[in-house]
Amino acid sequence: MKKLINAAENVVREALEGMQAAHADRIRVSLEPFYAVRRDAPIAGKVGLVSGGGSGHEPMHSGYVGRGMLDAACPGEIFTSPTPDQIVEASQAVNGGAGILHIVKNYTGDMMNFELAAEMLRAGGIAVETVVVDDDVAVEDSRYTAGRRGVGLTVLIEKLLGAAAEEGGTLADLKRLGDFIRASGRSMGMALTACTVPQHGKPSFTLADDEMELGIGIHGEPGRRRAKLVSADEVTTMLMEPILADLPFRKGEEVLLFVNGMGATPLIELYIVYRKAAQIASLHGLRVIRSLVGTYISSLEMAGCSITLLRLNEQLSKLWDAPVDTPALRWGV
Amino acid sequence: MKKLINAAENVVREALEGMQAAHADRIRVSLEPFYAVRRDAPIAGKVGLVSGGGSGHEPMHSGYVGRGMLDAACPGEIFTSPTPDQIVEASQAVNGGAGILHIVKNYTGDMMNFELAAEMLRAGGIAVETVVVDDDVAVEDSRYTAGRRGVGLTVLIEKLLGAAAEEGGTLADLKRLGDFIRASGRSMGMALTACTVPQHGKPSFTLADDEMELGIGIHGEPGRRRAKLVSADEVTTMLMEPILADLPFRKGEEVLLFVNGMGATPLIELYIVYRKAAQIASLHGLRVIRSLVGTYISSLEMAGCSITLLRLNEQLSKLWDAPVDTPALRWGV
Amino acid sequence: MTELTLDQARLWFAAAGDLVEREIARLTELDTAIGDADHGFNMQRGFYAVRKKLEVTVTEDLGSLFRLVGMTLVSTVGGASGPLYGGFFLEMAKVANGKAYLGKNEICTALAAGLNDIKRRGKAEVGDKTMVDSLSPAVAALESATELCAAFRAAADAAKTGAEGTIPLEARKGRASYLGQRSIGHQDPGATSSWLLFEALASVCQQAAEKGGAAAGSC
Amino acid sequence: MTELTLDQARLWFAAAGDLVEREIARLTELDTAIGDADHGFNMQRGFYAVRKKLEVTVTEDLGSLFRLVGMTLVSTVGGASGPLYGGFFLEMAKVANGKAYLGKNEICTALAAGLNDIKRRGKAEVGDKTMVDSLSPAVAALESATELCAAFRAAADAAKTGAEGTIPLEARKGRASYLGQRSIGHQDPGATSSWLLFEALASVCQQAAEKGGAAAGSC
Ligand SMILES: Nc1ncnc2c1ncn2[C@@H]1O[C@H](COP(=O)(O)OP(=O)(O)O)[C@@H](O)[C@H]1O
Ligand SMILES: Nc1ncnc2c1ncn2[C@@H]1O[C@H](COP(=O)(O)OP(=O)(O)O)[C@@H](O)[C@H]1O
Ligand SMILES: [Mg+2]
Ligand SMILES: [Mg+2]
Ligand SMILES: [Mg+2]
Ligand SMILES: [Mg+2]
Repeated sequence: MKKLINAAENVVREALEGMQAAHADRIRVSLEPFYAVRRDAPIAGKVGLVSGGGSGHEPMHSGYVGRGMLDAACPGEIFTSPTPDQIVEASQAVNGGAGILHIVKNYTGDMMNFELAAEMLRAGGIAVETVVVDDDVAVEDSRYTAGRRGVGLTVLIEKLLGAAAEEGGTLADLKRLGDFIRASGRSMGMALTACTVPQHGKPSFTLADDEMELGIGIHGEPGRRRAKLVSADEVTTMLMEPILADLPFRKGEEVLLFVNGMGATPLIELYIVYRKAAQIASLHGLRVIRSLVGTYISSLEMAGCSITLLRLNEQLSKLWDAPVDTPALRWGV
Repeated sequence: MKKLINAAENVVREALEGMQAAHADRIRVSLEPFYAVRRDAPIAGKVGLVSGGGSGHEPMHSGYVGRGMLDAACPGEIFTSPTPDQIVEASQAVNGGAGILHIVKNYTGDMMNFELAAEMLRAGGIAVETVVVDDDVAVEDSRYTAGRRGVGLTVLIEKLLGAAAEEGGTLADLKRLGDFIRASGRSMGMALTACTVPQHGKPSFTLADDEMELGIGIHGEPGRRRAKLVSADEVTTMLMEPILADLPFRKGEEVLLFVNGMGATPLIELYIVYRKAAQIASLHGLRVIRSLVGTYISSLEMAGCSITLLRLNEQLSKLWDAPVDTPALRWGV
Repeated sequence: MTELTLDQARLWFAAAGDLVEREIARLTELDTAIGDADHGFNMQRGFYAVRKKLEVTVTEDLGSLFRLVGMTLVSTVGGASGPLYGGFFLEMAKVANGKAYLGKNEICTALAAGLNDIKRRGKAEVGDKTMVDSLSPAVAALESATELCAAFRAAADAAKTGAEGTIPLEARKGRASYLGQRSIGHQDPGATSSWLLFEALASVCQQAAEKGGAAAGSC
Repeated sequence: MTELTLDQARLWFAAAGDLVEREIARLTELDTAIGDADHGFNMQRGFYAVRKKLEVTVTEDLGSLFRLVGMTLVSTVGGASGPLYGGFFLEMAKVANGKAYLGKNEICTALAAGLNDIKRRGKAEVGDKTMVDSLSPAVAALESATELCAAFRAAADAAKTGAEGTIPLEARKGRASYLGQRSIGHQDPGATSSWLLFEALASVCQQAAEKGGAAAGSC
């Protein structure tokens, strides 16, 4: 394990301290318990958007705290869901009286911890709604299982709902919109290498030089299957086809295409993937009218990528373009 | 070598095609020869800012093309300076009649190719000035050698001069300002792992699990010396001390602190480095009033980081805050 | 031994903490294979917090002891196991409310209530390759002996068998379910930590019995 | 052979292209140790472009041939070696302007002019651990023989010795200078490719002489 860290058990705290130092103009960080809120929170009359999950996915979620996106983020330990107290305290800190919206990736741990927190908040008289993200087509959807993972779509949902909240959307509006976006986006990911949880100190799996994992999530876990490493174009096809077929995306639709790096994959490679993904989308009859390329939801230093496709409409395109001012996503302000 | 690429010799072209597809709203890409210009170029009466260098440093430079930053970028092959024709054509494409400013990192190849291009452009009646970047304190400065490398400061110079050009600075203004910034910033970098030039297919060096390279540049080369891998705090100290001593930075000065990832180092680690760097700066009596944390000038998939410190004044702070709208750096618009 | 006293219950959590501490690596390895490599540290963090809390807190009855343990786990573990184990002890606390000791029947009721809470929260059944696969047979095995220590021993053994029995299963719940068939062939980390909890309980009872036996000559 | 004709000069570039192609790996390895691992590909790209250009271009004289080669290298190689080798042939072109062949003295003048351009552009002297360390002794060695093929052979040998002589040097110019003392112990990639260029020249001359010898019985 080669990492720029001090002690493994201090990684999350020290990174938060670094974020606080670097972004004091945008966010305030609490270390006891861990959470980050936008500097001007709470905003009276605005729904408070709260997300969170294990650390190790940076810039998600703390990097998305700020105007036009999240009001608060609750980072757990590396790959470990936050605890209910973090969520409760963060939610209270951003409660502007219009209710709290939790954006939760569909992992058993995240779901249960946010659910406990929501119960406690409601008991304290705060209205809470939850939008679940479960966009990973690699996992079969079934009511007998834990269902699908929340992956790349999370970033897009946080941006879009953040914009809608900024524009004065009510808790009910945002819940409805969130569920609509949830139903409009799909993702799939792959890995060239594993990653190493600092406290564990060993890679989460090993791959030969000519192997890849297809259908991975964002927690360093092996994917649905191991396959021979093929060219970027072929990899892109293997990710795009299940995505296109699943929703399904239909000819003539307008979409946002998001090519995401898993942590260690350089941008130059992501653009090679984007190139092919855009070609495939356009052959499929889609119009790619918005794009995002970069490392926005990561799995520590895993090499690999994921692709997310989101069906847009006029409202969503506008919300995407709306100002956002966070450490990791900034435009329009 | 595990990379998301097709053929090694097509990496630069395909990545440019991907950039064109993803950012058609901001940039126009030429494939013959390779360059990228902002979509609205040339802008009459505005000095055209042109930079370039080998590929493999993404998002630099093509990711910095757009309003408030570069007018054009010329990417060479991986780690290979662009040729004069690329630079000439790109410069001509963004010539708004107010002259062209070349921003050149101080590598023999970059210097000579830009110089040849400048001569050709001048022969064609275009006024050209050059700002050289050579901020790497790891290399001793001497008139008997090639001098210092241009590294992290390049990103900051491109942003600041871009803003000044947007505000109507003349060629002479920009040249003067560029030289001033050049004299106000210093950098140093380190690596945890090497990187692999796709066509070569093998890592540029090998490090044991407990080793690091100190004083690296951005071309996968070994550094000034190999050392035992130590904690993030110690690494940060080893980078900060030479930087502080070199300019030197003095008590009471205001600075921008830029912690950069070399490609494969995740953001969570960069924030741990930032935390310590900010502490050291503040112990040194500096006031860190602006920050940048992320992978902005990379060396393919090398793991490691660099730190850049830039002395600010009121003008520079304002230029830093001015709107910028490029694929990789966006705010204020 | 015929009942679980406040002191013995405290010893149970101390023993569980020791066992978890010793088995961090094993739990983490199991979670690396089919999860996200954090179960060992999650359990360690939780039971370490419990130990620290108990050191400075006087609990008047078993209800408040279990409540303290449950709350501490909920607020320090995170992940899936935090709410599940937390809920387990919070549910036991309800049964143990106001009581300085629990007889065997009450213990069975409390543990069964805890198990039910996990099944409800996790929507998991036996066979889903989760902690339910060791907890459920453990609770059932309590009935197999009338004497308390023997019942705990039977429960621990059943938990162990249950945990090992997860190896051939395909996961339907939790993180391992994302692997589909690739989850087959690996033992579930949560089922393994559940077994450790019962193992700690059995060993504390055993030691108390031996001490008691030395003193009183009978279990 | 007493002069370098247009045809032989074309054969020179073909032979140089072949040699570079064969030695890509070696040049790249050398550049990996003290540079950025691209010199082999830079040279290959340049000489491949030269080959393609020559296939479709009629050159009237040696001046336009060298100019074409120089321009092609400048516009396809990039890096440090592009302007340096490009300038080298552009400078030779000036001397060869309008000439269908060059006698030995003219060749010496042309090559010396090329070398001087590299030294001027690169601000490099012998001992800086660059291509100058093989080019400079090569040009000097041309004087050691009056016969052209012998002079080229002597130059190629001197270039080889010069290239090998860079091994113990500490680089003062180019990328390798960033390594400081760590550049010691490695052969300079550019000095090595310069040797290949002279090697190609010597072998083309040799082959022409052998053919000529078969036809005319003398060199
Ligand atoms: N739905 C569920 N019902 C019961 N137990 C579950 C469920 N989901 C996960 N578990 C248990 O939790 C264990 C994993 O715990 P842990 O690694 O701490 O959390 P996470 O999976 O969030 O990283 C699994 O091995 C399994 O026994
Ligand atoms: N200032 C200089 N003068 C002469 N030759 C130089 C100079 N700088 C570099 N070189 C030569 O160029 C070679 C490197 O070429 P190449 O790898 O193609 O370019 P780059 O260094 O830009 O990657 C070096 O090995 C050296 O021989
Ligand atoms: Mg976890
Ligand atoms: Mg190069
Ligand atoms: Mg886990
Ligand atoms: Mg090179």
